Amino acid sequence: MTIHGLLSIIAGLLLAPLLQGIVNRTKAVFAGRRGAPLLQQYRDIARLLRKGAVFSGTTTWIFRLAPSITLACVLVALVVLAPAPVEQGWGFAGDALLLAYALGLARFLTVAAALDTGSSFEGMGASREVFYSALAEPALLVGIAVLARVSGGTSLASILQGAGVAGWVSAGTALALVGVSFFVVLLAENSRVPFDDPNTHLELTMVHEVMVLDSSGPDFALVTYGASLKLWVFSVLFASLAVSPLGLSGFALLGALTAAVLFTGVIVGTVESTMARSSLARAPLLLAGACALSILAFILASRFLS
Amino acid sequence: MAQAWILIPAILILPALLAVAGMLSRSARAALGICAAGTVATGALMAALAALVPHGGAVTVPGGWLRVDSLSALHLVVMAIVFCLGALQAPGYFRHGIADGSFDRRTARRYAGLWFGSLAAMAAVLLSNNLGLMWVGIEATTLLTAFLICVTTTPGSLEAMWKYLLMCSVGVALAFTGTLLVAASAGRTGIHGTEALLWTSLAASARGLDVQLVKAGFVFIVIGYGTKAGLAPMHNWLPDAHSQAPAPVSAVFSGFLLNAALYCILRCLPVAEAATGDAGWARGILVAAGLVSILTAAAFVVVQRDLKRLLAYSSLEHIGIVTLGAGIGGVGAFAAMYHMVLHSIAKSTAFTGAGRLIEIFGGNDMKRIRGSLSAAPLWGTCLLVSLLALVGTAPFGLFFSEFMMLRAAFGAGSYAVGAAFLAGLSIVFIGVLRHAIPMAWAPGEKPANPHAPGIVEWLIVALPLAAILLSGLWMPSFVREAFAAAASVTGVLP
Amino acid sequence: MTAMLDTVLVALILSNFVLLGSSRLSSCIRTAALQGIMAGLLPLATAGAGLSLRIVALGLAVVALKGFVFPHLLNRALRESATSREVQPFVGYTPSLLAGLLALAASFWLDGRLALPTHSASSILVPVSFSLMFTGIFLLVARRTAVNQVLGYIVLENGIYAFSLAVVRDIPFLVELGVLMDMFVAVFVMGIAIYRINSEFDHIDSDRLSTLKG
Amino acid sequence: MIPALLALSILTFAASAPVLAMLRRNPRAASRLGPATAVAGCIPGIVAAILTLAGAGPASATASWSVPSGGLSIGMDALSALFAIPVLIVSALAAIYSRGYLRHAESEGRSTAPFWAWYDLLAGGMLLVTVARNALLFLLGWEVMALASFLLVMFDAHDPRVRRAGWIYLVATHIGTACILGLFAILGHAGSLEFDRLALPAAFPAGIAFVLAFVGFGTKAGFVPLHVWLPEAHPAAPSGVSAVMSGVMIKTGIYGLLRFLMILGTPPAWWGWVLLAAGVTSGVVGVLSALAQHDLKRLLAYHSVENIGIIAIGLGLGLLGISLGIPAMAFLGFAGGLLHVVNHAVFKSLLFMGAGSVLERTGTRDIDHLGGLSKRMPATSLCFMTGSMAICGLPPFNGFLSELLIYLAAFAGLSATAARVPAGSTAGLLATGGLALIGGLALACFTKAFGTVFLGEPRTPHAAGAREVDASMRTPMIILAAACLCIGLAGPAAAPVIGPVVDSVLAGFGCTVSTGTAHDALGALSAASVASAAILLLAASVFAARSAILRNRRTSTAPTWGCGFASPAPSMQYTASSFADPIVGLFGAIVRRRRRFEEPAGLFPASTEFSTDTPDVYQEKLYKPVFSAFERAFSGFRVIQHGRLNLYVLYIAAALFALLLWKL
Repeated sequence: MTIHGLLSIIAGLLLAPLLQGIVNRTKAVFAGRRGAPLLQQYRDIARLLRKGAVFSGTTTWIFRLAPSITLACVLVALVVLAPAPVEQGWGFAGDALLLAYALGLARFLTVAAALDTGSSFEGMGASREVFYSALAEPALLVGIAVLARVSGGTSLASILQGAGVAGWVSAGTALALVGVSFFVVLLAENSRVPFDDPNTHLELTMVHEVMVLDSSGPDFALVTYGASLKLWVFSVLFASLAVSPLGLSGFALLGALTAAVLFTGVIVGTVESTMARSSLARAPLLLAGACALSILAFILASRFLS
Repeated sequence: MAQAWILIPAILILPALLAVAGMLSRSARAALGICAAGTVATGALMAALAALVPHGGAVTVPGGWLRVDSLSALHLVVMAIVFCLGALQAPGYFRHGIADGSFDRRTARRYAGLWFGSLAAMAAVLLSNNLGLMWVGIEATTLLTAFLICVTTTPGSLEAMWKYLLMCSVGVALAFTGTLLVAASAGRTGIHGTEALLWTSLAASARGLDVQLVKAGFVFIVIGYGTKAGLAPMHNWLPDAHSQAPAPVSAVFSGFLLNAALYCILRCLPVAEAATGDAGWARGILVAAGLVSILTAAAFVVVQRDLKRLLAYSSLEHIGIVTLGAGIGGVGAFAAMYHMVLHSIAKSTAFTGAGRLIEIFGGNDMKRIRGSLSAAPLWGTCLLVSLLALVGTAPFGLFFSEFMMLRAAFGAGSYAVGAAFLAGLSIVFIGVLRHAIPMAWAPGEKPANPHAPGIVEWLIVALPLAAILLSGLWMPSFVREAFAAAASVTGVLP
Repeated sequence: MTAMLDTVLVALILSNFVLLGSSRLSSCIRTAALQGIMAGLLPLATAGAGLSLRIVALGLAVVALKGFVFPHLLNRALRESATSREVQPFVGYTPSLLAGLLALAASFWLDGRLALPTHSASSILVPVSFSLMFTGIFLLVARRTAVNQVLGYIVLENGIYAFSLAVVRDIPFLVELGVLMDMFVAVFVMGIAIYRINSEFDHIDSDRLSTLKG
Repeated sequence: MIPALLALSILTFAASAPVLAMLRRNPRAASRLGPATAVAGCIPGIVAAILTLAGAGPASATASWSVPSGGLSIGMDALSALFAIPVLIVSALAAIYSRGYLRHAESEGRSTAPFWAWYDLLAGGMLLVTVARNALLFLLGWEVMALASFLLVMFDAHDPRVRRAGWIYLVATHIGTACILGLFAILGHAGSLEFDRLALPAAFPAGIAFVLAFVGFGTKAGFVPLHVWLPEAHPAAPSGVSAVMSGVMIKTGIYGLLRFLMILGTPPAWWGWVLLAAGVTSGVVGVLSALAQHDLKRLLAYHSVENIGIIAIGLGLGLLGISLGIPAMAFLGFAGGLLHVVNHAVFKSLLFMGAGSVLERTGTRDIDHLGGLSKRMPATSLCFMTGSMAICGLPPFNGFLSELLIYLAAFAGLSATAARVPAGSTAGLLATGGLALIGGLALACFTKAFGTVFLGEPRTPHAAGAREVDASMRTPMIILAAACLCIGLAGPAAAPVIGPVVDSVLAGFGCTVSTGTAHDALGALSAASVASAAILLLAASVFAARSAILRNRRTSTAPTWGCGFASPAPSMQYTASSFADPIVGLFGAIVRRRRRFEEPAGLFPASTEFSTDTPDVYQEKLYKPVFSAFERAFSGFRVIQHGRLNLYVLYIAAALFALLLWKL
């Protein structure tokens, strides 16, 4: 592994909570507030790590184990994805699937932990979580399939790097559509507006936050950090597609990528501020739309390339 | 064994003597005992005769009117088995009738007389080389068995008997016309008088027969004997007679009476084929008749409510299958022989079980027969296993014979025939098991204390079923040769 | 000889029409008996020079059976059943006559079609025998009472008997005897059956014997 | 050597079945001898299969069989071995499991002797199917397998649902067999039925043979819409048998399909498309139907449909790879499909055993009546969770590896020769999208099943009173769960096993792949296993760190946070039906949920009821109408047997005239 790859992983590990801060700050700006400090998330995590924990009497070992495994999964996802745009020959054929399925494992455990509490609210959140992700997964993987079609690669590195300038020249529209689709997936997977409103405190309307109602102390710190990392991972996927037409390499690419990831936070914040949370019934429509976009992108790409 | 022919008249005379003995027996029980012992003895003679028939040759009585070749030898064996199974189950079946007086001495004497009478008549069919004599035998069977249907008189059995009598008489009359036509066709070949009805001489000079006459004759024969064999659409008497007759008689009806009539058609088949230039003219008729029978049976099996009628339609199906196989020829004819033997054994066994279950549960209606496996394990298992065998589940032999037939059909390029055959089999499978499953397993009212089966009854269930099972797994070479030789009598494919 | 034979054959056809058009069962039985006697005489007419004792004996046996024994049996069955008429046949009498005509036409057509190498005694022997067969079958199908159906069967048998005279020069005696025996037993059995049906059901309408179906 | 071992195995099964059947009066002996013979029968076969895969090469032996055109030809090649191993291992484990499972029935005084007799026949039949080299012998094994499994399904036949299930199973299996009979009759036209002599008649359209094979074997495998028997029969059988049927028996359909497609020769592209489409349809319909169920075993049965779909996607890609000339896609597609065969056998039998344990201890299969079992049945719960994650294809378990290979096949179609073969990329997209949707829905379904059954609080007294199952039931589950993990981590070792199998399949289709490039693709398996191990290690370290932190902290126990509600009750938990409701609602066109709801009436409604059930759409909308139409038609046909003698005679006359007119 070269220094670029290593740095990209370290950047993710360190800056992920910052990305959350940027989102929140953007929203505050839109609302005309000063908002929480950019580094608030770091403080939250540190505070949680110092606390003790309260466990529900209903829960079992699954509830205690889940946050750790979830974090491990997201970490592996980060390690697989983060160096891919900057490092030649990183990963292996089909590592995109590892990304998707490691996050799937994380989701399984989060949901199991939520159900372990026996709370009806957490059960509801879990139900929505799996509902959204079941629809997000095809959108994501079909999007990756389009990139594979355009780039001719099978590993994330070859896919993301191969989409580059040549790819944008020949099938730019398709790649743009995939970008949109990825962004929708990002919003859904990270429980952002319009799929979920992370700020609300009405349990009935929440998805991700409601699933972790019973988590506390260090476990909750792991959950929080894991959520930030997950947002980072998806932002990298989106951002790497966005910076690929620039044709950069080396540190320039790394810098541009990091900047783009952080800017993604701004976009997310903007979206959250300008859109309302959509009703439950409309959310699947959006995800289906993302799938449709990916498939359209595929058709376009096929036409452009042949 | 040059003197083997002596057995032939013995087989005809012994039952006649036994019939007299039966009619003079002192009690109902004794009459049934004579039936059982006498049938086994006659059966042993038949089996011995069949064993003595040289491979591919024949045993002929001087004068040439009586003759046994591979085809009739095979039928003789089947007949012996079926009659033995029927006779051995009779004492148990009529036990109640004897007890309550409905099967009194007079009835039993009549039963024994008719039983041996039909045995002799059917043996005559198989043993005769003379088409006229064969016809006489079939007609005699009709008349004798008609009374067996209504041994114990009920309105239903009378009605069934009347229908059977009239339809089969008409059919057999047509068959006689056919026989005459075939005999007439020999006019040009110089075969005269007595010779013209001998199967051997007709077969020997088949190519010289008058084609038009042979064709007409064969059509009459197929329709005529086909009525008796229960081929659709002349089968209508069959379910009535089967459902009304006592179980041992039904067993013989389904197990052999139909085969005997079909045997007559198979006898004429090679003559007709050879006379028409081996172009499949006659085989086409059999294929059509077989298919129509299979499909008709399939339709009726699905919506049947009466257990014995269900078995009767299954017989219609199987007789259709044998006809189809013979019509296809070659491997199909081999499979037809294989199938015929297995079907006869399985169907007799099925009737044995069905008869007892009907008695135990008090009615033919399949809705009344429930949970037979637990209520009467032997008879329940007997019926279930024989039904499974009859619908062609592996590893029972009928599965393999049906598969061979399918292969023969496809091998001959008749894909449509094969497909229709397969469809018919599948419908029957579904139709039969749809009834068999609840009869075997569904919980229902436990019948009052069924009589514990004796050792003979265990044997007449276990032995045939074991034989059918084994037949799918193992076929000794002599059996194989017997089938092959019998099939070759019905002619080979061009 | 041929003229006499033809006369007999025409009489046979006429007897068919009588059977088809008559509703009184007793007259039907009488007609059938007459027909049986004529059929029994046929071999004497066709044999020509080859008339032998055997043929005479056979003819006489047929005459005795069909002309006297059967009618007697059937008459007895009729008396006991207290039925005297075929009240409502499936096919009315006028249509029956038409059908008889049609059957006759069909017989001649079939004869032409088959071109059987037949006996030279008469050119209409084969078609007449066909017409007898058809008439017999028609009676079986179109009549309601069991007695009439047995008559139909007898007519069918007459036809076959006539046909056998036409096509086969000499059937072996034993076979002929067997056929005759069977014929006799068949009708005998049917008579017994009618008797038992009558005592069981109080009627001999065979169409009412239709409880077994499906 | 290898044929001798196989023969020993088959003979053990065949010989012990009648002996066991005769032990009806001696249940104690039967319940000991039954599992012992089953395991003893499996062992030589397993040895033979392992030897074959370990490089002993294909071996076969022939003995003459007296049944015409039959031959006692058995043989073991890589493909057979790959199917025989799961068949035998799962059979052995399920036998041990059933020993404990049946104790309940024994205590009720029921004899298990017939059960064990049929069980041995089932195992023997399945083995025979995988090793037969003669079509007649194959059919024998096939039918014995079908009949034995039918009789096993009927074990609880006093239940009307079981009888119905058995009946549907029998009908379906017979229709399948009919097609296979047709296929064999066509292929065996030349006389011999030995596999190496089977061939299509000249000028016979291969497409018809393909359709026969597809329907015949697909019925056993359970492709939609031929799957209707599966969700009926698998839940109805005793759980050990469900494990065998769902885990391995349906795979014989896949085996047969592959084996006979190889005989049919080079596949045209549309065969691949048919398989691919069937796979995607089966996968999606299967998983959606599973989501809508609240009978645990029925849910698992529908997942078998789903997984068969995934296998079919793999095989479809493989066939397309051959016909479109994309060797990498062919290689990876077959590799993924075949590996998934093994993997599904492991986790599906595990899951059925878990469900069986739950059923045995609680007496109910209704998910919504359960809950909180992870405290009461910890080992079962852990095993079931492992199986759940494996079936969702999640790392570090085995399901991930096989799904990864199928995805790779799709990617190979998408990228390798993208510009030249648009069909390949379309197939790739279809497979990717389908698999992704299936994967997401499967996750939803298994979080639902696992969560509702094992987590939270018990919803009924049945669940509250449950205890852990005994060792004979636990051990097989633990072994299978360990296998899920071990295979998942054994990526580097999997490649040399699966590679030769796929090579032999491709060779069977007359397609050769340069082994280097193709086998390189299997390198992804190693990487995936490494990543899986990394997840495990990372998780362990994180958990250790977290535990270390917590060690010095105060932890306390409190009731679950009820958002301020003071007295939560177990019945207020989210139910499985509610959990799945949004998805089921969204896909209402594919799964029709029926609701029964009594409106509360009056001012003080006494009681009311609400229930849902989800019948199989294909059964309701396709088979039932067709079958009843047939029945009506046949009923109408009964008219010809109206009881009128006159007309019967007319039939004779009419038949005579018809024949005279036709033939003269």
